[in-house]
Amino acid sequence: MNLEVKIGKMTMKNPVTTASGTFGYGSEYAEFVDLNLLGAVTVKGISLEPREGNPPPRIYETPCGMLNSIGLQNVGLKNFLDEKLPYLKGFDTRIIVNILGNTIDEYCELSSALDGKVDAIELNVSCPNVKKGGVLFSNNNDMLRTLIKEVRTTVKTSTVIVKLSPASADIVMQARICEEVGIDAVSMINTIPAMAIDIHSRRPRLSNIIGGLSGPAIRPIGVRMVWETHRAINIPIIAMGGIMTAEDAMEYILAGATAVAIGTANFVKPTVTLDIIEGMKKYMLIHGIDDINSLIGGLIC
Amino acid sequence: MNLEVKIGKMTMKNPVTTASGTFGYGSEYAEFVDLNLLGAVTVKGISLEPREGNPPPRIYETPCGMLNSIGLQNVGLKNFLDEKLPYLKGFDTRIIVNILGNTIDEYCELSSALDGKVDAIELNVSCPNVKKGGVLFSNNNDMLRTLIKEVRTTVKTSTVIVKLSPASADIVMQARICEEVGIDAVSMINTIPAMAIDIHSRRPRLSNIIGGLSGPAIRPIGVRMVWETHRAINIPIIAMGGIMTAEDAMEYILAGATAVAIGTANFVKPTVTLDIIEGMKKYMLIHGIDDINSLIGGLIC
Amino acid sequence: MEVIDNREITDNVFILRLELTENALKPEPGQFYLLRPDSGYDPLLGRPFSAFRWNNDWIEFLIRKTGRGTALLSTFRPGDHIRILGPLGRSFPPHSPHKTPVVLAGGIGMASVYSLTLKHKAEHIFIYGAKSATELLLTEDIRPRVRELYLCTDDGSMGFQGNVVEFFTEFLKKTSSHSIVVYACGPEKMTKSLMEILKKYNIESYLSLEERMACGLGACMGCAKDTKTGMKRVCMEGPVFNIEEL
Amino acid sequence: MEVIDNREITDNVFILRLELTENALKPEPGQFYLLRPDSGYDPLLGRPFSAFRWNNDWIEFLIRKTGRGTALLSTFRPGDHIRILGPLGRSFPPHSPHKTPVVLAGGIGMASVYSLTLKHKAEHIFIYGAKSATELLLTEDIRPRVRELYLCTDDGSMGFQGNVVEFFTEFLKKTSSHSIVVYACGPEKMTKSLMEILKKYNIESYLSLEERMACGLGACMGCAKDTKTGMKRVCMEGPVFNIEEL
Ligand SMILES: Cc1cc2nc3c(=O)[nH]c(=O)nc-3n(C[C@H](O)[C@H](O)[C@H](O)COP(=O)(O)OP(=O)(O)OC[C@H]3O[C@@H](n4cnc5c(N)ncnc54)[C@H](O)[C@@H]3O)c2cc1C
Ligand SMILES: Cc1cc2nc3c(=O)[nH]c(=O)nc-3n(C[C@H](O)[C@H](O)[C@H](O)COP(=O)(O)OP(=O)(O)OC[C@H]3O[C@@H](n4cnc5c(N)ncnc54)[C@H](O)[C@@H]3O)c2cc1C
Ligand SMILES: Cc1cc2nc3c(=O)[nH]c(=O)nc-3n(C[C@H](O)[C@H](O)[C@H](O)COP(=O)(O)O)c2cc1C
Ligand SMILES: Cc1cc2nc3c(=O)[nH]c(=O)nc-3n(C[C@H](O)[C@H](O)[C@H](O)COP(=O)(O)O)c2cc1C
Ligand code: FES
Ligand code: FES
Repeated sequence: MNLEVKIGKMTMKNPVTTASGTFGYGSEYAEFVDLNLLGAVTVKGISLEPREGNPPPRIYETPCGMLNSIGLQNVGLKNFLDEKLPYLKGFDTRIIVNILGNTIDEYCELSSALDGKVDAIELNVSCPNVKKGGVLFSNNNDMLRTLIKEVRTTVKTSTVIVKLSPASADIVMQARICEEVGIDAVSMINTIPAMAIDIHSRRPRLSNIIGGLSGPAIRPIGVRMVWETHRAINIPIIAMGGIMTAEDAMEYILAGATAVAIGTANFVKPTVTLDIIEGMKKYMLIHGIDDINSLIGGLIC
Repeated sequence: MNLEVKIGKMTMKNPVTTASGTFGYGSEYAEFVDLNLLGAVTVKGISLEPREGNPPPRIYETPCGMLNSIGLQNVGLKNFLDEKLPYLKGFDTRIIVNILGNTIDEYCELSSALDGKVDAIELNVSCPNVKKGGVLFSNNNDMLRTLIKEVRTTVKTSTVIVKLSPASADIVMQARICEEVGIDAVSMINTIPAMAIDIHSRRPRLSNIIGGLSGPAIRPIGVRMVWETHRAINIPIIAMGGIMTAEDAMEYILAGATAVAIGTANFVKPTVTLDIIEGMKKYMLIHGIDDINSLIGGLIC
Repeated sequence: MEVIDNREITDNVFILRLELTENALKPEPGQFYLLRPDSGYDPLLGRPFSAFRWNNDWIEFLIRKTGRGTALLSTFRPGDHIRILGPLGRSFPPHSPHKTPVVLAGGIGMASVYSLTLKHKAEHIFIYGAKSATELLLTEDIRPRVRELYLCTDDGSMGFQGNVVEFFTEFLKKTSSHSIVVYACGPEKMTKSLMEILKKYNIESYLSLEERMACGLGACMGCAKDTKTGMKRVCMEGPVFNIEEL
Repeated sequence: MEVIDNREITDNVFILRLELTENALKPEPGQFYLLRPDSGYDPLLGRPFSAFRWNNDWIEFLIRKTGRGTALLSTFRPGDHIRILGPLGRSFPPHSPHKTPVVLAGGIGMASVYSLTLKHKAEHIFIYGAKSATELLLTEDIRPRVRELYLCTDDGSMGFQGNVVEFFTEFLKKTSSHSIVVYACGPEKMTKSLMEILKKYNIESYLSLEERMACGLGACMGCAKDTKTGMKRVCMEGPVFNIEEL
């Protein structure tokens, strides 16, 4: 039974990775998950300098979902390279590093510092471009194109993934831009901007007012976006958004994903990634599937 | 204690109405809900001719939500005027009629046939424009502007509401267009395009493949959109999307809604609209609020 | 309503007994209820189940675990609360005294037609099929209530080897098609092949159909089935349809 | 884990006893667990609760109903299953033998510090406050385990009239601030005003703080609190913080 999939130049032993920001730098879950068994570990978004993130409260639970406004707190590039990366290198798994910047230059500096050292670089483009008055890169197709072109030119060895936002005007169009520019793969969906209010204090539940919605609540939206995108592009998709079980993962694969990332589910059950890999094998066994790749985009309609 | 609110020329005795498509034509729920107690009844979307809708299956449950692809099955204008409307006129409540067309002409014909006979006309603009190759009116700001301008000119007496789609590129911009054109109010959010797959048969869960996601899962997205829209426009907002309780309704009002519509919650508990009205009164009592209007957009941040 | 009792009768099937309030309307055979847990939004919608057995104090549902909703219902215990809405939909119409009522039950479809035997004792010919003997439920309870009981299993582990429709085809060879009225409920496959035969012989028949539901009240149009006269709502114009409409 | 027992002790507070598997790690005072129902996604995330009491076979949590999650937990009955993750976080460090340990518990914060009295029998001065007498829980259980027990109520219905911090301020007048070490847990308001005094008198103290949590494992950065040395995770660097960090 073959579970191996390819994302750009990166071969994953199975299609399961973790969603950035939900699995720390891997070590936090090592007590529960043998990292060697994962297709890849995707780490929390890294910036050039360490970031403190938003003031608390940063999370709030909503029906079958959660809001977060962590504000991209992270240890910064230097600490990542010195401490987190060597730890991860000790495992037989792929390493995907999610990066974020305030400017195109920052993304390029991060990319070139990581290039060749990690298997893949995933660009979180749902970040404000400080040179353009804080408009999110993902909110403007031209800005997005310029950014990813520059990074594409910078990175020589590692696989380049662009993480798309469901809040962008047209996620399918953005995936097309990625393909045109020569990006290896897209990942989707990032969280959906959302908010909640404490009606008694009349204050927002998050100090940042708006946060990102994740969890099973958003899965049907993610599946639809992956399906629409898969029909429009030929580069692989890493799918995420509310995957809690192997069934959910298979749903995304049938919709067109080559790999899947597990996010919020890690909080609900720390061993969930391994359960999902086992569940996928079982599904393949029951349905007599030899190669997971034969299921990608296998929706009949 | 004042619960009365104004939406354009229409005065509602309280801010609670029903979401189009979830309350039939009122009579279906009359066994459970004294319609006289509602601020308004909003009926299933009406087209010029009766429509059969999509083949089954048309609904599917998802985590804290549901997908529907009813395909706008309805009795058509004539039957509505002859049978449904006289029934509703027997109650002391406002009548909001949701309408849908394939062309601008159809919207205008419907509007002029209903004008003066009903309190408000709500335009469902998430419909394909057959003259423009089936692009949804809500997916193109120019098409939307032309449509609502024409309807605005046509309607002389009834209040005109435009129902906005969360799938449009920029819902806040569309609300601004509505205000510019002289529309009385906007309602939001319509369902979010989404899908689900039966992984064993590999077929979509809905015959239409894509359906609209509603229910508590989408509430945090709706609240965020209402809040962003409220800060951008001065016309009233009728809010909907996952309202299950009076607390949820208050959340939308604090975010900027003048009235709220209850949709999927009717399926979960047929008497929910009345529970919500009572709950809102209780909230006002506890917090010493005399006039619900003083809470609109009352989020402190 | 409060759960009074919840009994597994096989690995997969359980009988859930709920208290009925004093003034609660009683169902007619073929009608159904929407059931959902009293709290939380996951699962969100009620699930439809046929009224299986009832008296003045309680009502029972015969439920097969097929997914999340039914699995959850199977865990409810006495004292727990379940929200119920019903009775809903159209019931099986009474049969004319000149005709013999023949009941066809496939699998868990038995839940829907079982109550016909309560109202009209020992009048019915009851043909009941399942995959194997272990899935033929409550047969000794049904036997004394019906005139004739025929059991069918796909694997031949009990009664006739073959499905209900195959048995019925044989049965028809010895029966005048105008002397019977058929009441049937079973999986979609069974209903489809059964309909062909019923139409061919022009037999008066009433079939209970299934469709996913949201409101149960005719408001959402979610449960539509295509019929000769257009889309019909299973929750309002059904679940029992006269075969002439189909 | 299986629920062994669930007892309401007031209208609003219950003690949930869960089975512990044989090899389960035992908690230290101040550590906590994430608890969530074993099925469904609503509620989605675990809720943090302090280890209240435990032995080799079971662990108890003292829980106040404040919202949906706790209301749901209050309905669990023996035989039901709850998913638990823990023990998590840092515990209260042991006190130096030269100092008298003083415990300050406000409201349900008692759950977190109660277990200190199990490890170090009859050594602690225990100051425990709540709104009124009915909300002072298990006082007769605590009394024999501590050296001195002082009760405070906002309404004066039992013990000192006023809150724990007011009592402690009085208490300090008769005590050398260098001879004590403080362990405290209570609502945010109490912690805030307490911190001022503790800092003013430079008292060695350990405070248990609260923040909403998702992972409980230091991975999501959701439970951050601003400290002197930057954002710290309540689930990893806390919930017990040395006041010098705050
Ligand atoms: C009028 C009516 C009466 C019924 N009476 C009974 C009864 O007495 N006993 C009984 O065990 N079952 C009965 N059913 C079927 C029962 O409603 C479904 O098995 C149940 O809703 C499945 O819920 P779930 O959450 O466990 O499954 P899900 O996880 O929602 O789905 C599991 C599988 O069941 C299918 N399914 C879901 N909902 C329905 C539905 N409404 N109708 C048919 N298939 C569905 C799904 O497509 C899926 O393949 C009846 C259905 C109808 C429409
Ligand atoms: C380390 C730690 C230990 C705790 N120990 C106990 C204990 O032993 N016994 C006990 O009764 N409670 C304890 N709590 C508080 C408990 O976690 C919350 O009361 C619970 O999570 C509320 O869940 P809910 O779903 O009922 O409330 P929700 O409906 O989620 O919210 C109700 C209210 O509680 C607040 N709240 C939600 N989550 C938290 C949280 N994690 N911390 C503080 N406030 C919150 C919300 O802001 C809201 O105002 C502890 C909290 C922490 C962080
Ligand atoms: C607490 C939290 C932190 C996150 N941090 C990041 C991040 O740093 N970079 C990023 O690209 N996405 C981040 N995400 C988004 C996830 O990677 C993922 O796209 C999203 O949560 C949807 O998947 P899920 O529903 O399985 O969680 C974060 C999500 C959560 C819940
Ligand atoms: C079954 C169903 C049918 C609907 N039909 C219509 C419709 O005809 N016209 C319309 O504008 N919106 C329709 N909607 C959208 C609702 O009016 C509402 O905008 C949406 O469901 C969000 O609210 P909720 O989460 O409270 O259900 C329908 C929704 C559902 C669930
Ligand atoms: S379930 Fe809503 S119309 Fe039948
Ligand atoms: S709860 Fe996730 S870091 Fe503390």
